[in-house]
Amino acid sequence: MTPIKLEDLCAEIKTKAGCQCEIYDGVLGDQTISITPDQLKPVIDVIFKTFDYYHLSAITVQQRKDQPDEIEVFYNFWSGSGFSLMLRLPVKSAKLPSIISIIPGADFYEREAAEMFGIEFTGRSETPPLLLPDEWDQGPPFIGEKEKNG
Amino acid sequence: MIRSLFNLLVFPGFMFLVLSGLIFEWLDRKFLARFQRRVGPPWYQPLADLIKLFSKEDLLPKNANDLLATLLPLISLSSVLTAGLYVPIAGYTPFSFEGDLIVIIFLMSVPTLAYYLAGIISLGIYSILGGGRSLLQFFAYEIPLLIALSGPAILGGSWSVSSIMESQGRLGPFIIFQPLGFILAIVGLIGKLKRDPFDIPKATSEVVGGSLTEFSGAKLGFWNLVMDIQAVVGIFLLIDLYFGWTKMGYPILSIVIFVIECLILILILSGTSAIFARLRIDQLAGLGWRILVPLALLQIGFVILMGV
Amino acid sequence: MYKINKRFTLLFAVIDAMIKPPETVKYPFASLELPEGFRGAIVFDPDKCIGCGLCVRDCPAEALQINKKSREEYTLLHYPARCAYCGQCEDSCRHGAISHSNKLVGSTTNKDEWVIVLKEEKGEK
Amino acid sequence: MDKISIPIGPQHPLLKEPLSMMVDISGEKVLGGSLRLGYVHRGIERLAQQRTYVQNIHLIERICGICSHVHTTTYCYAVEALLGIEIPPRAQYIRALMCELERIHSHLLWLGILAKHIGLDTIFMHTWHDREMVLDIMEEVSGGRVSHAANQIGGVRFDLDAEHDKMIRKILIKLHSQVEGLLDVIETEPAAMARTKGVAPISPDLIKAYGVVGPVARASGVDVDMRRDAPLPPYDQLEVKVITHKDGDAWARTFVRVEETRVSLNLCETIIREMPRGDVVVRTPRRIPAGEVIIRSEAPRGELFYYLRSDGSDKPARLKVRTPTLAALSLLPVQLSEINVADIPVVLAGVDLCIACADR
Repeated sequence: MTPIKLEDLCAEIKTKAGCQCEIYDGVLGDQTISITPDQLKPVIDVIFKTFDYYHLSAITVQQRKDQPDEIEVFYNFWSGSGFSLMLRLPVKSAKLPSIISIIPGADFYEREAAEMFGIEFTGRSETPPLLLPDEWDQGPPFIGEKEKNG
Repeated sequence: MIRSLFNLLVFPGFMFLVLSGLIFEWLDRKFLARFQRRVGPPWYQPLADLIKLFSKEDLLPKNANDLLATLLPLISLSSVLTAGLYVPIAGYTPFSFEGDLIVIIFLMSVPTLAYYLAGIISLGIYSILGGGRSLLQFFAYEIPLLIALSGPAILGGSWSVSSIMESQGRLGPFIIFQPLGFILAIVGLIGKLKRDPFDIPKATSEVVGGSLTEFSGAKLGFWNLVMDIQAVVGIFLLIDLYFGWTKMGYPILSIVIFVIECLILILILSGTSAIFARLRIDQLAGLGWRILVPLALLQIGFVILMGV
Repeated sequence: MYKINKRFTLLFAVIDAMIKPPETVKYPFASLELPEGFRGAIVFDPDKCIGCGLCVRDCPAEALQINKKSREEYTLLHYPARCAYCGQCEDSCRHGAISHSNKLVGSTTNKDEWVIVLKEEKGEK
Repeated sequence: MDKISIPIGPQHPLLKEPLSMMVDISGEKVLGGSLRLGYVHRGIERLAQQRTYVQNIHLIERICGICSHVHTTTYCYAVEALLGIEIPPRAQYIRALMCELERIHSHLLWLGILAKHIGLDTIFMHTWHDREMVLDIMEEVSGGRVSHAANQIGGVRFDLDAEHDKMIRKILIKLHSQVEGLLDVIETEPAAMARTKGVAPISPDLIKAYGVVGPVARASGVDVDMRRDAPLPPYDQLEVKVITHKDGDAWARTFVRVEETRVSLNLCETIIREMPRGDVVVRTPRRIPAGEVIIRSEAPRGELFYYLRSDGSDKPARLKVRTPTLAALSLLPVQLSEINVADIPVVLAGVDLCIACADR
């Protein structure tokens, strides 16, 4: 499987999904495209059709110290070489469409992101906790103190 | 009176059988260990296990029937001990009567039924599953075993083990006439003792402890004793039925030969358990009906033809 | 493992195991010899230690603790139970004051063996 | 028979680590299963944000008991990528050697557990005895049997002298004959074949849909191996033979893992032969310049994914670890839906679970 080139991936997404995306080159060893949350599902549909083999390596979620009121979500894919989709969500009401219908393997990653960062995945029947105990009530552990109660 | 009491309690009876059961377990574990490049337990290990179990707390699930749970191991222990009484040991048989082979076979099957009942009354999921599997397996190995054991009876012309041994004295050991019957009897014995290729009822990885999951303390100690004595009685039976010519000459030689034969059989038993993997229950039933039973019938046909 | 015939490899492996002596030892009675590269109990040389605290800062398990009253007055404490024996303190110490022997650390029940005072520096008044 | 649900609960002879599963069966047929993780969740990603880069090496190492070295190697390569430095070739080769040794002992451990589940205790004892030889090498060389603490940022913490070389070569030769024997047993032992052939086959598109990686994926014909696709430094100079099999059943997974042990053995021999001279570590500053990096490596169970972001201080701002077992676990309930009760151990062993990895 030949590693994909970022430009023609962007071109594919523009033509098929009709949404523009600009390249974010902050991450070493990976090609990243930043898109908006509502474009997520169409873009993943495009990826699903264009590549013969790819797999979702992980959903990386983080909250940068310098922008505390924002959550950054990466959908890291692998198809010959690494590329990922980057999204930014407000901390208070973080909502993302669930992609289990396209990639069933993302179920565990979504559940972990939901319980660790408090992201709400729409389109899922239920989001049980993956790692935290059932009676965990102190809110998502990765979100800073002041955002949780502030 | 004292002589039969001595027979009952000491020589072919309780003491001797328990002792030989423990020695069997030690030898079996030692051989298995040596097959697996391990040193193996010291000679007193089985006795230590027994004492430890008897000193341990004896728990049972809350609504399990306590009376039955205590009775089952005792019933199977007594049935196996009485079976041991009738099996000639190195040619010496205090009690023997026409038809004691059938009594031995029946008494040897009582523990399997008790094992199933123990599984049912302890109400645990794993024990019910284990009990059910032990019944499923029972039919797979018991019928070939019975047919194989009836071979020497037909050839010897009687249902009493001692007279079969005498006829072997005349005709020569029966193993020469029916080697296939001997192999089937070994396979049947392995199935009865729930040893490795047939240890589906107590497969730790599938049903944890099988029927005995909920048993502990003295009851479990009795169950282990039952398994050991069942093995010893089975081995003695096979030796008498297939290597019966030891009844001749001076007793010392026949005892030594008897012990050697026992060692060989124990080696075979632990060897098969070292080499074979556990079969699935459907494969085992398939093996039982498609291969073992026809072979046994073939063997019996051959024996009848030869006998006439 | 003998490999005369592909089909009976397990049988020959078992026979081969029978012939050779067993590999296991009777552990509580036979001694267990550890290679000399093994990272075991902490060995401390008080003369080389200058109390810089590099080892305390780099210890992942907080098994080292230094109470510094002044430049010359400090006590260095070591908690063998917390220590993960990873050897990081040995690397971080630039004066080679702390290192690992290949002795195993026994468990203990009396409380004062939980803390070992590696060094008590009073400083010359 | 009515529907019963067996708890293969946190404590079960089948599971070496706590994982709670409810498997509903009727008679001997398994209908389905549900999974609950989190019993060994220590929040390592959160802890890593409160420790310095140097301390994190020993924290990361404790994610998994069996494949600890591959975690520290990936972490150190990530930090060195942020620093923009290249570690000396000898250190790269020593890291690769330890990774391959770890793959061998992880596969041998797994083979023993599978054999134990299908009743072949002899193979369990023999494979774990061979594994002891590999652990002896690691203990001699790095000072620790399992948690070797072999890596540091900028290189490795020990060096191999001639006497180590001789000892490693001698053990590798002995190991080679053992692995040959094991392979023959798996290919010819009738009972082992009967229990694993055709059990719980997984189709390649199921693998792709669930993003399963490692030997489980290769056994179904999906040809992915990070040592060849995204080679970390020493592997681009080494030729890695990727083993795949097409029918993806329990036997194919066994075949792939045992063949991989043999490939790793050959790799170890080439690594020892071509080990370049030179020092083993480069001095590195304590503060790591700001930046983000993604590194993928091939753990014994599949693709290991590391995302590291630093904000210039001496503590990482964010560390994300996705271990291969987490990917394989999502497929487990699906796999359980068309086998019978006696096959549960073979299927569970086939996935080569490392729950400590999955829970982090």
